[in-house]
Amino acid sequence: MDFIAQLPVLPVVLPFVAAPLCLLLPAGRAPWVWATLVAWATFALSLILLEQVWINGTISYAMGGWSAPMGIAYRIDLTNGMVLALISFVAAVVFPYAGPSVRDEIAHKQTPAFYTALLLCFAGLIGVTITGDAFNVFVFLEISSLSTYVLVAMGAGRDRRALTAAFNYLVMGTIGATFFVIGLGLLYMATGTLNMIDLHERLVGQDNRVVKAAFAFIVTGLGLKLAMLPLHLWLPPAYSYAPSSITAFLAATATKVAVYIMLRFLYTVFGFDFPFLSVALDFFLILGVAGMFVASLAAMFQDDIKMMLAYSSVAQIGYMLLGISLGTVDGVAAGLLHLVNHAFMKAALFMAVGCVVLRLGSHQLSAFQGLAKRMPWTAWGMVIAAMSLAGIPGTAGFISKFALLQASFDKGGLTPTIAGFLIVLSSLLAVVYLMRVVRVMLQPLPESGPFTKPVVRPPLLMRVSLWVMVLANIYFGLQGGGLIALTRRAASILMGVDAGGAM
Amino acid sequence: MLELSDNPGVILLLGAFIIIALPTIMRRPAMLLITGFSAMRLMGMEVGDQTVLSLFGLDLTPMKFDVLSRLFLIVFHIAVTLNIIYSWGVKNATECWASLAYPAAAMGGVLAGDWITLFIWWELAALTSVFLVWQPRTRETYLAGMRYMVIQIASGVLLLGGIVILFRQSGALAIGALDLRDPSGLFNPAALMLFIAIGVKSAFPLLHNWVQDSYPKSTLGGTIILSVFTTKLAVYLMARVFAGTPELIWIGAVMTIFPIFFALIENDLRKVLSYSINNQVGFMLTGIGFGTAASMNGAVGYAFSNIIFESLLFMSVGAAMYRTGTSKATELGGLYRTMPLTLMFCLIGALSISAFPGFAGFVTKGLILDGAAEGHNFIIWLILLFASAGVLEHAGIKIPYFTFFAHDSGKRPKEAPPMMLIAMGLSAVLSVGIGLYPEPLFNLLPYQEQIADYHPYSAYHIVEQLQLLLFAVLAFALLIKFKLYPPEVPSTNLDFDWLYRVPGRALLFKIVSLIVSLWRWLWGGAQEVVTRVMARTHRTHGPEGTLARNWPVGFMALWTAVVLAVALVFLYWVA
Amino acid sequence: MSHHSPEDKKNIGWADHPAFVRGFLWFLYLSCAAALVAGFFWQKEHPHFAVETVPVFFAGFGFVMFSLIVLVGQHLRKLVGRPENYYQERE
Amino acid sequence: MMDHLILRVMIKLFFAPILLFALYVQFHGDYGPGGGFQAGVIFASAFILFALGFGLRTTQKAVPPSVLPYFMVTGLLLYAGTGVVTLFLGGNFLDYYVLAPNSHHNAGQHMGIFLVELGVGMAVFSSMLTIFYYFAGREPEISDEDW
Repeated sequence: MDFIAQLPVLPVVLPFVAAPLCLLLPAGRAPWVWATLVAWATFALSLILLEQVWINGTISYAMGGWSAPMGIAYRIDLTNGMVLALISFVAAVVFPYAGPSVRDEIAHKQTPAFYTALLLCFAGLIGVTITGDAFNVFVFLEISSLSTYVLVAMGAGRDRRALTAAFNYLVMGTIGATFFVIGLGLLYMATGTLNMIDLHERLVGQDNRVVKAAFAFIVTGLGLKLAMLPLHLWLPPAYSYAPSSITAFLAATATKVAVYIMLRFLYTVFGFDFPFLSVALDFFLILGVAGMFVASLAAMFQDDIKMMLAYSSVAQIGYMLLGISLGTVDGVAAGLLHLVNHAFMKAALFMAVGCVVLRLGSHQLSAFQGLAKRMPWTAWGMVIAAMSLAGIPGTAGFISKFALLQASFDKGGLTPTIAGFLIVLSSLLAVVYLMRVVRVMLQPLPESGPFTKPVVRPPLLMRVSLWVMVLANIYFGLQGGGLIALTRRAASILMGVDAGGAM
Repeated sequence: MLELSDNPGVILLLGAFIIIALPTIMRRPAMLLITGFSAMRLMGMEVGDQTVLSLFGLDLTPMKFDVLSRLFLIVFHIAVTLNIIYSWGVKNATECWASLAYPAAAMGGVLAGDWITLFIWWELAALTSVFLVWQPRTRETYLAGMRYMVIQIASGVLLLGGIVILFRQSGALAIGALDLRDPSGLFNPAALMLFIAIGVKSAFPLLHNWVQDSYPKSTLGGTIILSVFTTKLAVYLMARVFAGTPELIWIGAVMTIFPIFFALIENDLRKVLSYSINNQVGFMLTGIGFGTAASMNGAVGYAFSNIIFESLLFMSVGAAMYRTGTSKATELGGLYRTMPLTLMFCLIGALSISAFPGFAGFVTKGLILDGAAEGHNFIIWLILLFASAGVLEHAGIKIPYFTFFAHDSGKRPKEAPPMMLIAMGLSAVLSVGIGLYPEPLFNLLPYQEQIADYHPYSAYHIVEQLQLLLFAVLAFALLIKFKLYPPEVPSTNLDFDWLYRVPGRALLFKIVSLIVSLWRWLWGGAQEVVTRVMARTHRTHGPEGTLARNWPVGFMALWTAVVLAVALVFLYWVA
Repeated sequence: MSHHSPEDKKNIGWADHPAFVRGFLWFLYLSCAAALVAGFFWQKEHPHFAVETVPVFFAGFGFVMFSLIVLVGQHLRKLVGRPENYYQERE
Repeated sequence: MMDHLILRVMIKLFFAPILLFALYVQFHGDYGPGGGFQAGVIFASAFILFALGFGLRTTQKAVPPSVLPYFMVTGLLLYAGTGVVTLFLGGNFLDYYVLAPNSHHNAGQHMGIFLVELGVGMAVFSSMLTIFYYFAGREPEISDEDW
């Protein structure tokens, strides 16, 4: 077996094969250790793959002995190579964190099922990212979505509202997937192919109603998956009631993958040859900006911190859409940069909240009072991640928000300039809702109420995982150059400015 | 090439910070040593030395030593030294610090060869000197200091504005002669701004009140230090930049006249001397305004000697105040009995400032009058003669007469302390020395060819001057004899500063209260708006609000359909 | 000083002594006279203004102007004079 | 019990043909309409029908819920394992050709698809049945405290 030649398929196959095996492991620590090892191995594979792509350019991999247009092909360029590395990095950090957290939240006998679902979700997300086949995207999207519904529902052990949240998520996710697959069907009808590159080539010049309808269905379906503004309603409850580690994992990966797929369809499958792309981009601009404000305002009033952060995620997706909607290399690069950085900050924030949930049993704002004294590592990690989310200089969030701003102003014209100012304004809203939490954390310990008793500090593993994420925020805030170069190149390859060759 | 360590500004400024760290007993000797060291470095400098520095693409000349700066640096050193000796008993850290730092700033300014450097020293001078005004630490001096600082900073702002415009005009930053007007006769805005900035510091008429407002309120030594530097730095700059500016002649002439009347009716003798500063600077500015070799020599030479005898007068009044606690004419008088030495020094100062032959004022003042005469400017010449009579009145007669003679106040204070006497003695020796043997001073003047032909002790000059002064004294004697000389009465005399201290102040407070109420209105309104907006936002975005509550799944599905419909409509009919 | 009682006599300093005052005044008169006379002997060689050639010009100017300053100037007090604590009351 | 007599008879009658049809769909999946997914569903539907007629307990005795995960895992591993085996045999993922490289009748292809479809069928069958067991075995009502 030629390791390098088989490399593109391994990150999918590994968790995919590992998932059923996990189900057979005895309940307890074993599934967790297994899942963690698999995540680490996958992370290593993704890094090697990213390096290969960076050096050699886009990699294609044909499956089942059928070459590209006919069979299923995997195709990895810098964009999905990067998203792949991001997902597996988040998994590699969150899976170890999940151990102590899950022990508290999930029934002991359910652990094999939990980690199986987690690995399947992970494998699905990686599959969505890695594949170059449009229908394969749907299949993997469903694999990850179905396991996600299960994982969210497993939060019922702590809060029964997780069941309704999971159910709503299931219905909405299925609607989204259905729309997506209807769109694919229409595309297949128009072109007779499902391979993305092939689709693009055959779609050129086809400006008919079928293609338009396909586009509308795909955009709506994916919009649901990535929680674009009016279609975001499933996200806050799902994130709030899911187990802590699942929230951290999903917030950092699921919507990001959906954003990636949206990018892929916009720029690779449809591309600039379509006159309606600009309409779609305006659509995203409006919805992105609306998302930034509606969700930020909603976050301002939430007393449930997980809910607040979930709304904040919706707002952050607005930023990414805004970047994408600019339609320039700078804009897309900024959107990608924010995608990566937002994964770091949200994962860190939700992990911090998970520590609090573990020790205080609540993610209400009142549980955070005096946290800086009670759990200093968690609290300060959270403060730094919050600073990153608000876009304070020196953190990753600043870099990507700055890149977004720059892209908006560089685009020129009235609308992008206004959008640029709106980014600043909405960042101020982020400061407001994050300040609420930070202020409460810095207050003295509560003297009455349910959160007066002293607590043990969170397990070392959870704190270490949290701080790995926090340090990622700081590192990419201070040394963002490499990541910026990566996203810029990825964006230019994606948009066809660069042919995707080796540098 | 001058080193940074040659700059007396730097030496004294560093010294100022060193001495506050020293034990109090060592402060004054250390100050003397530092000034001595600085003076020694000054000796080593050659005319024409300069330091050139390129910073941020600007060519700066932080130090430029020429004939003019040499003269001012020498006399500034003398003034600092005299004050250190005079205030020997004052060990207070702030005052010691300020009485080195403030002269340091002025000296740095004198040595500056470009506008940027000057601006820095200029502002530093303002900031360090205000501590001397504040030093008595009363509410009155606090307010006076604030007024003083506002005016000084305003002048700095004007200076900076002028510098910026000048730089935009010419691209050069070197300090050199400027024409106030363009060839077309219009004012050059840069030059005008610089002119007014320097004018504020030289206390132009109507811009002069800060001198009388703040100087007399300082400590004894503080007043002396203050009286020397700011105005003389301004004179130096006028000589550098605006020599031969006709406007300056008239401004100077007015400056020589109006303080005479205010000094006449002023009861506080230190305030009288503050008016005298205005009057004296007026002479110098007039000389600079003529811009001829003679008048320029006269102006800067007069500045040199004036610093010494003006200080001497301040010192003697200060000594009286030190012993009696007051400087008011109505509360002094008859002190000649117990303070004969102070009286003697005071008289020497008075004779010097009145320009009696044989004293310092005489040898240089004539040059300024010659400038007017050479220009055939009869009116100015008469004004200057008139002002000379006025100087005699308020500085030459009023100061010693009301301090030491007049009606007997009954106070029998001790003679001034020895260090004060030494300082006064040194000043007196210098005043007489310059008067009798002016050549060393003449050698420092900028126009050597002219001064070589000048002989102050020509017979007619002596006769003229004696006629003027002796008959003025005669008039005084007769006025006293026939009880026509107005008695001193305790009063506050309104001057131009009334405008900003009473109606201006009231207006300011009115405006401030208006702004405050406007702000309250705006802020209150804004708060109300914010509260209302927040309430409304909470209604829509709060946990139970339309945009944030948990919707039933059917509703979400409906939304999906709506989005799809909108997308289709857009794609079909808009795109 | 005429109303001083005998005890005050010893407080009368040298400058208040009538003999000194008289002597000083006579010295002044004589100096003035001498200067006046000298004015006729030493004239400026190159006068700029006609008045400089008048021998008693400077004496007269000095006398008149000094008197003028004192006699006119004191009326300024009526215009600008205020109680001593004028500003303190307003600040 | 007697009132479902006709139903039960019919179920008994149909049970075996349904299983047979499922196997037919399963084994013809590689070159005719059908395949593992459909076959698994049909196979499961037979048991579901049985459970409808004879009760959950009886069915669970026949096919215990505890074996279903193993079925599921085996099915998935069969599917994924085939791909992995092709990897180790030097081909690409799911490159069945390498299973029987010298065959003239594309035996490798046949074998590969057969194995994969079998895995899919097993997995789908067990998943369907598991889901049915969960729904059918639910407690009738959720008490107020649970909400």
